Amino acid sequence: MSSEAPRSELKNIIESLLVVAEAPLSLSAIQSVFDKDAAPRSDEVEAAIRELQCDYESRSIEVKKIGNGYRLQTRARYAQWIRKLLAGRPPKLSRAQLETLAIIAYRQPVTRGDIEQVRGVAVSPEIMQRLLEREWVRHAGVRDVPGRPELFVTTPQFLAYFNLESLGDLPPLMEQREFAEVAEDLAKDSGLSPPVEALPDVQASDA
Amino acid sequence: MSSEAPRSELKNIIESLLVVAEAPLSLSAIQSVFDKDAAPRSDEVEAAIRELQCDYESRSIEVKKIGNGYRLQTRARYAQWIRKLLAGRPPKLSRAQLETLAIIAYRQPVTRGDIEQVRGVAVSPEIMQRLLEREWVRHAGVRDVPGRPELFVTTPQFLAYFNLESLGDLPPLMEQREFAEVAEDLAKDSGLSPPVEALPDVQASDA
Amino acid sequence: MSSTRPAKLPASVLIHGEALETWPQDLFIPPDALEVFLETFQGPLDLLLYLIRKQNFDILDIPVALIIRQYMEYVELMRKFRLDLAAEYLVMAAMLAEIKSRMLLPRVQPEEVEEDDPRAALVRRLQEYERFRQAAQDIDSQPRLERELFLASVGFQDPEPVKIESRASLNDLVVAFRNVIERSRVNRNFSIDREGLTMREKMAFILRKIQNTSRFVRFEEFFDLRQGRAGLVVSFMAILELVRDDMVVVVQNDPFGSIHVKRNEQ
Repeated sequence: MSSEAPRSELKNIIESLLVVAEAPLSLSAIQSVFDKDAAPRSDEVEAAIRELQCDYESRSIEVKKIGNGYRLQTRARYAQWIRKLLAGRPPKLSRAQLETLAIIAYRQPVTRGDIEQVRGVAVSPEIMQRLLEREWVRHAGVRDVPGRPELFVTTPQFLAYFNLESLGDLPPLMEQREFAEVAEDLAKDSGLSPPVEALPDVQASDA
Repeated sequence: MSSEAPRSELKNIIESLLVVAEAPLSLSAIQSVFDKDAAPRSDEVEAAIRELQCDYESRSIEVKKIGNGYRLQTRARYAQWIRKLLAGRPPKLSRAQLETLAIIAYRQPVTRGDIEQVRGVAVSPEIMQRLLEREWVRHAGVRDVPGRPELFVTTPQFLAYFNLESLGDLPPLMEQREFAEVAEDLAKDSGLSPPVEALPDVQASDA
Repeated sequence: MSSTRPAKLPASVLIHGEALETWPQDLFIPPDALEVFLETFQGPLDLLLYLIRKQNFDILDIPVALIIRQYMEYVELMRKFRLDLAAEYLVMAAMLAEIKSRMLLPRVQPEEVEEDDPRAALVRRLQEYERFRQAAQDIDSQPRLERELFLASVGFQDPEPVKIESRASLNDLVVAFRNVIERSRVNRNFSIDREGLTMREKMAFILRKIQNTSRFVRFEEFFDLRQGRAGLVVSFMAILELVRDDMVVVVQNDPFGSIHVKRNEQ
């Protein structure tokens, strides 16, 4: 945001972040979406959040501080109607939950770090918590590297829910085709002279 | 809602439903969360939604009508900050996917053969697979000709993803000039040498 | 190789039309443009449209002989490199050749021109394709979810929470995984650090990963998606190198089964 942008614009930007965020947003998470020289100070962000809070005074939503993060939530008195809406159709897993579950399913065992590496964003504890509570995912020891990060795998309940006999029944994604594609790129630009004979094997395993 | 509840309360209830719903909510879905004798009429619901729309005028979110439902979404100008928060680039569609989708959207119901006829190339199973997976396209019976080829149509999820209220909101197709119109030009031209003056681009007629 | 500049992967340089603008008008195609070419054109109609538009001809008035000559040169090139891909292009070439020969026959009566003009059918198809090609671009340029627009949602605060079991389908899972993989791939195309991709480093990385265990390690674990498509191949080849040097053992118990790697204990 350019520094001349009006205060209401900062408020709106923060609002737009809060309505798409999957987990509470810290001040620094909010600041991080701005270019370095345009980032608001944390007291400015706090002031804008207070203003939002006021704007929502007469509305059905409110800003809630959880730990050092902020999230938007519906006010308790609207729960009766929302419950009826949700009763008809239970909510889908959120995008973040789905992606996390998918990575665990296809890549298990994985650490939280592995997941973050693929997704490119931090995996919030809430997301893992939901999947653990749902009993689709469980801990499976630690990886034997410094820090001994915990490993996650899917459960028999996961297989049962998705109607899979085994993990081998997960739909294939034809990822391996990539190797063939890449081989060409590499041969062209790396001077590595790839063992061309070795590649057809990989391709052959692309079902 | 008790019938004495003020109008602003109806507005708030609707807002609370919209912020938790994961798909566009129809008027009847909104009405269904009320007790039978307290349910607002559909014109009351519509009026409340219009008021909400006004309230959001200067905010980062807006009400959008998709099919016969309503949803809340962020305004396009906040995408730059939101994308930074969510990390990663937005999913990109290949030209093959987009062209296939366009043919289905404008010409539905169509068979795979129809699509191939227009594009001049085979439709790879992968492309159809992706469109079916995203649920933008679905099977819709077969055409009653020899071979009984399967028909494809677009779905409500297609409208939702591409931010369309209805298929009528699709960008207009380029006009098709009749070959006969220019038959005279053709007759004049030997056809074996380029015309001295290039004719105006047909694309220019696409408003 | 560590000094090599990041390769311009076709996927990242491909903005239809633009990447090709630099090609000389006389149809000389630099060999490395071939891949760009194959990925750029959606088929013979697309290629024809490109040739016509590039020279500012009207679809309805194509200088057929010139276009045919240009088209055939492209097709020849494709045949040289990827014969299998050329089939649809060859059908079109045959059609063009026929049009050309019919054009050389004596002219018909002007009033019958539509039926008899050999270009009519081709022109109709080109026009039809162009309409949808344009529509695809128009659709792509409009704001859509996940790119310009995002669903607004907030948490549901329930003072007496009932347990609501969220749902998901296998299809949701597949789409989510594809998206996430694709996203990480796109990111990589913009930030590949070639320094990290040398074969020696990869081999060292793999050895480190297996040296402290006598167990098998899943093949997939050696691939770091952040390093891009080229990174995947370097990893793959590094494993092949290690196998050749008898440093590691690779096991796959059944065809298409998962592959495991272990250090060679001998």
